[in-house]
Parts: sequence; structure tokens; C-alpha cells
Amino acid sequence: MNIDFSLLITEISLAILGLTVFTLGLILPAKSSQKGLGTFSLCGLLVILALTIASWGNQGETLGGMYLADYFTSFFKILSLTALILVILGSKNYVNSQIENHLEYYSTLIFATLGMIIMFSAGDFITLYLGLELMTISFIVLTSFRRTNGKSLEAGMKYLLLAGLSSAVLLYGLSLVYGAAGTVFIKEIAGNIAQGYFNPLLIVGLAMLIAGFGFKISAAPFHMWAPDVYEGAPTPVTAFLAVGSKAASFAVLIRVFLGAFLEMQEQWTMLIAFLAALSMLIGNLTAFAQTNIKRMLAFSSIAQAGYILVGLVAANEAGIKGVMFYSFIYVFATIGAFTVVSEVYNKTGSDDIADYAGLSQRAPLAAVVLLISMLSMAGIPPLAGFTGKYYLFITVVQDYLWLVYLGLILSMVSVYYYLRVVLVMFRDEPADPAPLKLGSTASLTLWLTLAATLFLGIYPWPLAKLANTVAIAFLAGL
Amino acid sequence: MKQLQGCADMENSLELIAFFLLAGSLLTGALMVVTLKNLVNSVLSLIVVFFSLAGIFILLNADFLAAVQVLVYAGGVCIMLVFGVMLVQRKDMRESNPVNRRFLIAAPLTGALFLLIGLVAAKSPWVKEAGEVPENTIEHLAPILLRDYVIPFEAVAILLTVALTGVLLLVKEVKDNGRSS
Amino acid sequence: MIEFALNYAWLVPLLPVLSFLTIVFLTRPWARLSSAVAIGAMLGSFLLASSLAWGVFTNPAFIEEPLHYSLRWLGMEGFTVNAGILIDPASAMMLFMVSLVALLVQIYSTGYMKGDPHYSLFFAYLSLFAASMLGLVISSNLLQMFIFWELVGLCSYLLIGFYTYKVSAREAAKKAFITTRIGDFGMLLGILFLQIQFNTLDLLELAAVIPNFAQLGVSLGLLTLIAILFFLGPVAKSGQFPLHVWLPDAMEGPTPVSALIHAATMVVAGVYLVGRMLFLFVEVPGSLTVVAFIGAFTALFAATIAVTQREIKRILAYSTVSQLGYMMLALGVGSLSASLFHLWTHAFFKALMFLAAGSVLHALHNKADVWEMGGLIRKMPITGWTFVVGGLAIAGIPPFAGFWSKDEILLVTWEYARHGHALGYLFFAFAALTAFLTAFYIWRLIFLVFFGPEKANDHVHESPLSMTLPLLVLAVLSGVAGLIGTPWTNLWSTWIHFGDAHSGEPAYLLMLLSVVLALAGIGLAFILYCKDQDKQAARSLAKKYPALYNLSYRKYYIDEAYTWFTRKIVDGGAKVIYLFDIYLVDGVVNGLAALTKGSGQGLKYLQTGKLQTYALIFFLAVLVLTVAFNLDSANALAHLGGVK
Amino acid sequence: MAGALNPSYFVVLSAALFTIGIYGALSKKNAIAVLISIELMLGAVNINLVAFNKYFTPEAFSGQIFAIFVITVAAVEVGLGLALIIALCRRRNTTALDDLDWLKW
Repeated sequence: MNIDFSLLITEISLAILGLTVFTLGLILPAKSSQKGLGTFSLCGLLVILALTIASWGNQGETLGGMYLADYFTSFFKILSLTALILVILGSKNYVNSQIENHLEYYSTLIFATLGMIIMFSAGDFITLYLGLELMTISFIVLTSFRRTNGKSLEAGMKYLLLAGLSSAVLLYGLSLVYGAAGTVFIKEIAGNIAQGYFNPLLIVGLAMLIAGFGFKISAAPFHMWAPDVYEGAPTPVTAFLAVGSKAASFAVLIRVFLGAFLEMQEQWTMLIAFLAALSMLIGNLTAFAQTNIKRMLAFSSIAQAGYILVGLVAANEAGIKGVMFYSFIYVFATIGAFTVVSEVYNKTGSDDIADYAGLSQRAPLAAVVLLISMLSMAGIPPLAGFTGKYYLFITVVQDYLWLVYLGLILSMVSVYYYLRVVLVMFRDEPADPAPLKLGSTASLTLWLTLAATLFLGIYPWPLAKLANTVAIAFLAGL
Repeated sequence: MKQLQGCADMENSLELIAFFLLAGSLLTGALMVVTLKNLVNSVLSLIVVFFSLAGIFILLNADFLAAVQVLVYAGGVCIMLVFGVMLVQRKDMRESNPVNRRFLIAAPLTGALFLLIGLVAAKSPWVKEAGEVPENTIEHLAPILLRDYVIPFEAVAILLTVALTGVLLLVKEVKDNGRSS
Repeated sequence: MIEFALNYAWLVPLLPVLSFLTIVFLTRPWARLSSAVAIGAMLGSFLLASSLAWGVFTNPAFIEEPLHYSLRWLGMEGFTVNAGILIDPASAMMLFMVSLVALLVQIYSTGYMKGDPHYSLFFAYLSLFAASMLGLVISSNLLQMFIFWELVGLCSYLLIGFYTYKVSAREAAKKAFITTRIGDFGMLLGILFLQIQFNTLDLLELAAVIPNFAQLGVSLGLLTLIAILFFLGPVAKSGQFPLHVWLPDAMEGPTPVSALIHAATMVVAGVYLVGRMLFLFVEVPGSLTVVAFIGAFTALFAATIAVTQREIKRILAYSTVSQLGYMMLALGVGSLSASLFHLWTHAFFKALMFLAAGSVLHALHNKADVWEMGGLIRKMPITGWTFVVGGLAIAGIPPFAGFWSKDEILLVTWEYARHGHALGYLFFAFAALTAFLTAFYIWRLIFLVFFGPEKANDHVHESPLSMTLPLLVLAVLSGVAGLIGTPWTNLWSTWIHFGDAHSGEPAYLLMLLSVVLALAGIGLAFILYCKDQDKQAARSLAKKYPALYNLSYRKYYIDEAYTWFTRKIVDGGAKVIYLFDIYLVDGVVNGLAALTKGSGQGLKYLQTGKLQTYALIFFLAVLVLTVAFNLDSANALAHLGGVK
Repeated sequence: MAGALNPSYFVVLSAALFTIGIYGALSKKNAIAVLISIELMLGAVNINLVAFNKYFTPEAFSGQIFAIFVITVAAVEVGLGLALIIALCRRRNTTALDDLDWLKW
């Protein structure tokens, strides 16, 4: 069993980068020189992103099917690296002023991404589980990073215990599936089920898998951790948690449910549809009552998870395409919004929506980006979110029309609470009219996310086509 | 032939007895863990649970795993827990592990879950019969672990690094001005 | 340059977009800089468009094989929308015309709008309008075209209501927007039907499949419905009866806007669109007759109104409506060539007259009643004489531009009648009568405003060069633009035609008739309004036939009828609906809103902050999920379990 | 080998241990006790894994290897959890989970 190292370029270089950042941080003595770590990681990540894009066509599997490299993994690798780059770029100000341990911060972020990437490529449950845990443990550390802040620690504690519980449930499910299907390899499970290896325990295992992954993607009713952790965590971490962790778990969800359990599709699609509906309902309705913008965005992200789950209900190539497309555009809208939030927090020390009064006068760019990002999340044409929702919902028009109606109604409802923030920003007079100066890297991030959201809304075809190709290749490779 | 059969029967019933003994001590220990009011006692019962688990692993021909279980859990985790308890629990230890009101819902909930999984498990048809696990598992495990599962293995290595940095970060002393030493 | 222009035709609309963005985001505080940016971009766009047009008209290949390129815009399985560019002689002509008029109007506006507090914004809007209009012209796809169609409507709305402090301007803007919306709704339905039935919205593809509609299982009735629905859009946009009411009111906007949008470009978009979709209309003969009838009727109807109006811009507005009716009539009798020819000449002479009228209003400080003007030609020679050129052109005096195009329309209508369409004679009569009336009302205006005794005694003087220069350019064009379509050198119809190229013999008799009609109109106007110093005859005529006069002056009471309709019927109905709305619908809606909010407030408290409550809910969900799953799968289980 | 035991025994045993763990996690006030309960649940998972390994994939050792990793991760979780509890105890002066309600609603 030889290892084909060419398939592992991203993983190996990411691990090396993480360890280098770690070592550099230990060697470099002065606090001031530590500030260069962010730039260093950024450069390294850009190189890795380029490498990953360059090895797009490099497909195959290694270690006897335990580790896969296909278009699907490449797509999500690019997604998570893009997200990480944007997060680091957007949060330099915040990190410099709010976080003191740069070496741990950057290396842990990189290792979390490594965990995600291992998850995408896992061909068996063991690799999958370890990737997942690497990601989760890294996020726990990151969530409690502002250890002088009681809220941050509380969020960390909540995330640790709840994630631990959900991991245990997920593991129990994995172990039952292993027992019922006789193997830990995703592909072989599909084969064995097709041959009639069928055991009622498989059903129990499947339910637990849904619960475990549902926790990670913060789908209702497994979402309860999300608002608290999102609020307590340092804002850039929240952004990455909302984007990266969610996208990674969706990728794995697709890999496992379509890769292993396509045969049993009719049993789980209905349940997924209910989860999607519940997430949309709870996410959108609870978001109404929030006064803290991070909590509001957390509930909105629960709703978004519901929308994305719709693509999984369809369980066909259009559905996968929808999930991939939406996950990608969601990166830009979310990071744009959270970058604004972290910049505002950095200057005003508050996350209350009321303190966004007059932001349009104090920092027009930030206000516009928040506006566009939220309208995109609400699915207003011609922004990217509209196209994404269109691709998702169109897949279930045939079989789950009620889900489409629910989604549309709740999207309209969501406009209300998004616009509330917009009203505060654009209509209300600021308490302190002094201009709020954004950091240069943060402005760059905002421009990038803004451009991406607008571009992908107006001209979605290249990304849609790419996602389509990947989805077709994915289904063909099953 | 008949004698051989008897021998097998003998072995089977021994196996059965061992299983029930271990299962009994395991579950008793576990119940004590969650019901005892003294946290130190809970941690001590946890050691019982871990040893019983190791016994079950041996019954399932997983001797290396049993050794790991004893070393890591009984040796490492439990001592860590005891230290933890000592560090944070300064008041009366006898009432250190109270139960909250949620047990009223939690008890029927977990009971139902157990019944459900147990019933399904008891009724499951098993496709394969038990195979023969090779003796001396460590010899077989080592190459598999380090060759086939090299990626998870490396992932665990990094995981430990992350966790270690996290732990160090969290428990570092904090000066009065809010800056770390 | 030509090669470049052909390959980068999308730059033509893009340049004004860029100038719009630049003005809005960067140069807005600096008025002169903003107008320079707008004019610079427009000039670039015009140069590109003219070299493009040159390329198209010098290369006969384009007549049969339009230049078409597109890229996939959005889509999914079974539904693809391509955004693209379609260049054929018709769109090349439009590009040239639109960019030229827009350029001239922008130059003119630097004088006309001088000192306006929203000067920069005005140029931004003009740029956006030009961009949308140019985009509409080159769209290769109906959906894409519809987006631009709406965008020009939006710009029109913004520009009509540009003087936001005037209530009438705001009202007019609303009226325009809502009236055109009625048509757009029909048009959108038509587009949807086309997509559903033919599965494409690409113009070239539609042109290829629609003739085979019967094989595709589309009934004639449905196709007729599609055509009529589709026609509603142009009816509203091009001010055809009965949706013409917004166009005269739209004159509340600044005069350059009236010239650009409500005379030369946007209002002809409807004609252009019907021309583009003629392949649809010819398949349904009934719909063509409707088009022709509406066109002919509108032409005559608007002309009779224009005869008695007093406000200078209103006369011109009704004249525009009437001329648009001419163009529709030409389309209705099946001649794309004549229709677009008239569109082309009309753009120049009507823009000229509007701009000249603007110059007059500028000098008179917005006194608009023609009866209070007189003898202005001595004070404002350039404005006056260019207006006279425009008047000659629209009246149809050879060799001015309007003569050739109007003659062409009369000719095709006559031939249409002769080929067995009995209604054709009626159309012809309408058209001929309109020609007479047109000459009459325009010259009535000219005699009242520019000749006769001077009335305005304040300091009237000629407008600055920035305003007279475009007048001169347009006057020249009004003189010569028709020469490319004379019956002897009929270049026009070899370039732009639908079906076989029309190559009729010059019909001298018809030419004579139209000249006679025009001269008769001018002569009558001269007798009534110039020779007769006191205008006694005109007044007594109005006194003698008060019913007729009032009917015309009050625009056939159409506005009143609409007002009555909206007041009594709609408002009455609305009152009922209002009560219904307030108590029932609002109750339900507010109830729902309250419910949503309330449920949000309630759900919020689920989030107790207690970690173990979250865990409890998590495990409850796990239990429920497992049970549901087991129940759900019981059958599958029995089925699959049996295989073992 | 037709032993007296079949996987069902082990699954039922692990289900019992698992649900006891859940009960503990839900009903104990103390954070450390909840951490311990999670360890019980992971132990239950390991019983399943090792049992299935014996019965289904004795040669490939998938289950045992999985279990080794689970043990490692579980130990990591305990370590990190204790560190967090100590940090929280310093900041907020409590180990009772119900006191952690700054983040709510």
C-alpha cells in the first residue's frame, strides 16, 4: 500500500505551514514581531490555495480507498481555504487588538482547516472522525481564546461539552453502521447495503448520524449551541465557524449519505426535509427577537443551514450542485457580515444592533457590505443568495412543494429582520458621528466579499457550471 | 468428538459467565458514577468501569486495546480528573456532585432510548458469525496503524498539539491587569 | 476600428454605465466635471456605434447573417438564458441614432440645466438611460431585453420627476410608471408564454422556431394570445391609444429629457420591439390587423388633439404620439422597412423641435402657452429657423427627411389596401388625413410662436452655443437623413427589411398627394394664424363648433374618463376593498406579523443559556428521530431484511 | 466459531452504558461529572467497535484501530475540558453548568 503523495499536496503543505507558524511564533521573541505571523500565514495560504487549484485535475484515491481526492474534495478544499484567507485577512485588526497569543491563534486556525480538509477526503469513518475531531477541538480552543473574557470561556465550555456529546452520538451511530454494514469504508457500505446486508441497527445508526452531523451544521433541533457559541466566540472565529465548519459538515453529509446510503434514500429524505423545514422556521422566527447582531446572524445561519439541507433532500446531482453553490456564496456573505461586525466591535466594543445606528455615515463601506450581505442571505435578486436559493429550491419543486413554499415565505419573513438592521444603519442618527476608520486589510476583505456577492449574483454561470461538473463527477464516481 | 463438544460448551459457558460478570461490574460502576453524590467517589467508580471495559476487550480478543484502556484511562485520565477535582472543588466534597431537576425528564428519556436501541439490537439478524481474531494483536496492529492509517495517525498527532497549546493557553496565570505572564 | 467596434459592441452600453457610476460615486460634487465625464463617455460610445454602423452597412453579409454572440448567463437543466448581443442593420441603425441623439442632448443639457442644484445627478440619469436604451437595442434575448426595457422605464420615471419639488412632476412620473406597468405586465406574460411554449427566449432561435408553431403543438389561438399580450408592452411604452395618456404628462420633465426619451428613443422602443418580433406577428394575421388599426387610429386621434392644444410641449407630445401611430401602422401593414425609416427620420426632426422648444422656454422662463408668444424668430433666429426646418420635415415637404419616410408609409398602406385588405383603405384615409392635420398643427405652432407680432417683452435672447449647436446638427440631419431612403436610391429597404426587400416603383401620384396635403395644411395654418393678425377666424371657428373644439382641446375627455373611472369605480371599489382590507386582510396580516414576532419572542426563550437544557433537547430530538426513522423504515426493513 | 455470545449481547451492553452516560450528562450539575459521563458514552462506543471488529472484520482490525483513536481523542477532550473548567473557575468562580448563562436568549 503505497501512498501517492501527489494527492496530499494540500494536506501536507497545510500541516507544514501550521507547524512553521507554530515554530516561528516560539522562536520570535518580541510581541511586535509576532504580528507578522498573520501576514506570513496569509502568504502561505495563498500559495497553498494556488497549489490546490493547480492540482485540480489530480484525482485518485490512496491508502486503499481510505483517502480520496476528486473534484468534490478539490472544490471544498478551495472553499475552505478561501474562507480561511478571507477570515485572516479581515480579522487582522481585530486580532492585533483583541487577541494576544498570535502563534496559537493562527496555527490553530490552520489546523482547523486541515481537519476540514481531512474530512472532505475521508474514504472511511476513521479518517472522517479524526478530521472532524481535529476541526472541532481546534474550534473549541479558538472559541475560548479570549480567556480573560467570561463569555468567551462560557462559549468554549458549552461548545466543548455539547460537541463532545454530539460526537459521542455520532460515533455511536458510526459504530452501529459499522456493525450493521460490516465495514467502515463508505464505498463498501453502499455495496453491502445493495447486496442486502441490512440490519435494523442501521436505521438507528443513521438517525444518530443525522443528529451528529445536524449538530455540526447547526440544523434545528440540534442547533441550540450555535447562538451562544457564536455570540461568545471571538468574531473572526465565529465567521470561520459559521462558514468552514458548516461547509465541511455538509460536504461530509453528502459524502456519507449519498456515498453510502443512496440505496436507502427514500427513508431519510423525508426526515431531512423536516429538519430543513424546522431549521428555516426556528432560525428565521427566532432571529426576529434578537438584539445582538452576532446572535441574529447565528439564527440566520441556522436558517441558512435549513436552506442548504433542501439540496440534500433532492439527493441528486442538481441538489449537490445547489449545496455546493450555496456553500460557496455563503462564504462571502457571511464573512462580509462578520468582518463588519468585528470591525465595529473593535471600535465601539459593542455587538448590539442599536449601536449600529448611523453606520452608513460613519463607515459607508461597512454599512453597504452589511446591507448587501444580508440581502444576499435573504435571497434578494440579483444578489448571489437569490441564485443560490433558486438552485436549491428548484430541485424539490416536484416532490416537496410544501418545502418550497415554506422556504419562500420564510425568506420573505427574513427580509424583515435583516432590514431592521439596515434601517438602524441608514436611518438612525449615530450617537457618535465620528467616522469609523476601517483597517486596510478589512476594507480589502469587504470589497472582495462585496464584489463576489454581486458578481455571483449577476453572473452565476461559471460557478454553477463548475458545481455542476463536480456534482456529476461525484455521482458518477459512487 | 463429544468430549470436544463438551469442551466447547464449557468454553462457551465460561465466556458467558465472564461476560455477565464484567457487564455487571461495568454497569454497576457506571450507575455509581452518575448517582454518587461525592465527586471523588464518582471518579473512583469510573476506574472500576474502565477496568471492566478492559476485561470486555480481552473477552473480545483485543488485548492491546485493553492495555491501552488501562494505561490511558485508569492511569492517565482518572488521575487527571482527580487533580482537576482537587483544584476546583474547595468546598464540602460530600455534596460535590449534585443532581439537577432535569433528571425527571432525563431518566425516562434515556430509559426509552435504551429500550429502543436494546430491542432493535436484540432482534437484529447478524449476517456473519464471529471470525477468529489473530492472536497477539499488537503485532498486527502496529503495521496497520502506522501504514494504512497513517493519515488519521498524523491527524491525532496534530490534534494533540492543538489540544496541548489550548490547555496551556487556558490555564496560564492571568495577571491583574488582564495580561498573561 | 470597425473590427474592434464589431467585436466589442458591448462597450457601447458599458461606457455610459461607467460614466453613471463615476458620477454617482466620485464626481458628483463637481458639476462641470460630471457633465464632462458623461459627454466624454457618450462620445466614445457614439464613435464606437458609428463605426459599428459603418461596418454593418458596408458589408452586405450582415443583412442576412446578423452578428450574434452570447454567453450563458444563468440556467439549469432545461432552462438556459443566454445574455448576448445581436447586431443587424436595424440594431446598428438604432445604436447610431440613439447614441447620436443622446450625445447631442447631453451637450444641449450643459446649457439648459446650467445652475440646477442636481446638475450632476441629471447627467448621471441621462447616462444610465443611454446605457439602458443601448443595451435594449442590442439585446439578443427577450429576458435581457425586458430587463433593459424596465430600466429605461425606471430612468424615464426618475427623469420625468426630476423636479421633485413640483407636485405635477411627481404625479406625472407616477402616472408614466404605472401606465407603462400595465403594458409591461402583459408583455411579461407574453414572454413567459413564449418560454413555456418554445423553450427559448433567444430572438434568433425564436425566429427560427415560431414559423413551425403548429408542429410544436402550439395552437393558433394561443399564439394570438401571446402576440396580443406581447403587444401590450409596446402599446404602453410607445404611447398608443388607449395607454397614451402618460406621454403628454411626461412633458413635466426637463425638456432635454422630453427630447431624448419621450420623442426620439424610449418611446420608439415599442416600435422597435414589435419590429424585432415581427416574425411572431406575421404568423397571426389577426394580431397584425390589430397593430395596424391601433397605429392608424392613434395617429389620427392624437393629431386631432394636437390641433387645439396651447402648451408648446403638449402639442409636440401629441405629435409624437401621432407619429408613433404612423410607425405602428407601417408595422401593422407588414413593412418593417417603412416603420423603422420613419422612426429614424422622426428621431431627428422631433428631437430638433423639442430642443428648439426647450430653447424657447428657456428664453421665456417657462411660459409655455403658444398664444402668448409671437415673432420670436427675430430675437432667436437660430432656434426659429431650425424649428422651421423641423416643421418642414414633419409636414412632409420634399426634400426634407419626413417627406420620404411618410411617403413610404402611405405607399405601403396603399399597397396593403390594394392587396385585398379592405380595411387598408380606411387606414390609408386615416394616414392621409393625419398628414394634413400634422402639417396644420405644426405650422399653427410655428406661426403663433415665431411669426406675427412680438408679444413677449422681457429680455428674450438667443440661447448659448451649447444649445444651438445641437439644434444646427439636428436641423442638417432633418434635412438630409431621408435621402438614403428615396424611391430612387432605395438603400434603406435593402438594408432593413422583413421578408423580401421592398423595391416598389416610385409612386409619383402618391408623392404629389402627400405634398398637396402638406401644403394644404400649411396653407390653412397660414391663413388662420399668420395672415389673420387677430386670429378672429380661428376663434370664431372654435366658438362655432364648441363641441368639436372642446372634444379636441379636452383630449376627448380621456383623462377625465380615466379619472372618473378611477375615482368612482376604482375608488368606490377600493373603498369596499379598503374596509375589507383594514378589517380582514390587515387583521390577518398584522395578526400574522404579530404571530411571527411573538413566536420569535417565544422561541427566543427556548434558548435558556443552560447547557444541559440544550443537551436535553438534543437527545429528545435524537429519540424522536430514531423512533420516526424506525417507524418510517418498518416497511423497507421488512422488505430488505427479508433478503439477508 | 459458534460462540455463546453474539453481537447483540455487546450492543445491548453498550446501549446500557451509553444511555447511563447520557443520563449523567443531562442530570449532573457539576461540569466535571458531565465530562466523566461523556467518557462513559465513548466507552460504550468502544464496546461496539471492538465487538464488531471481532465478529465482522477480524483481519482488518478496523474496529480496534477506531477504538484506539477514540480513546486518544477522549483523553484529549478530558484534558481540554479540565483546562476550561479551571479557567472558568478562576474567572467565574463556579463549576456548576447552570450558572453559565451569560449567553442566552
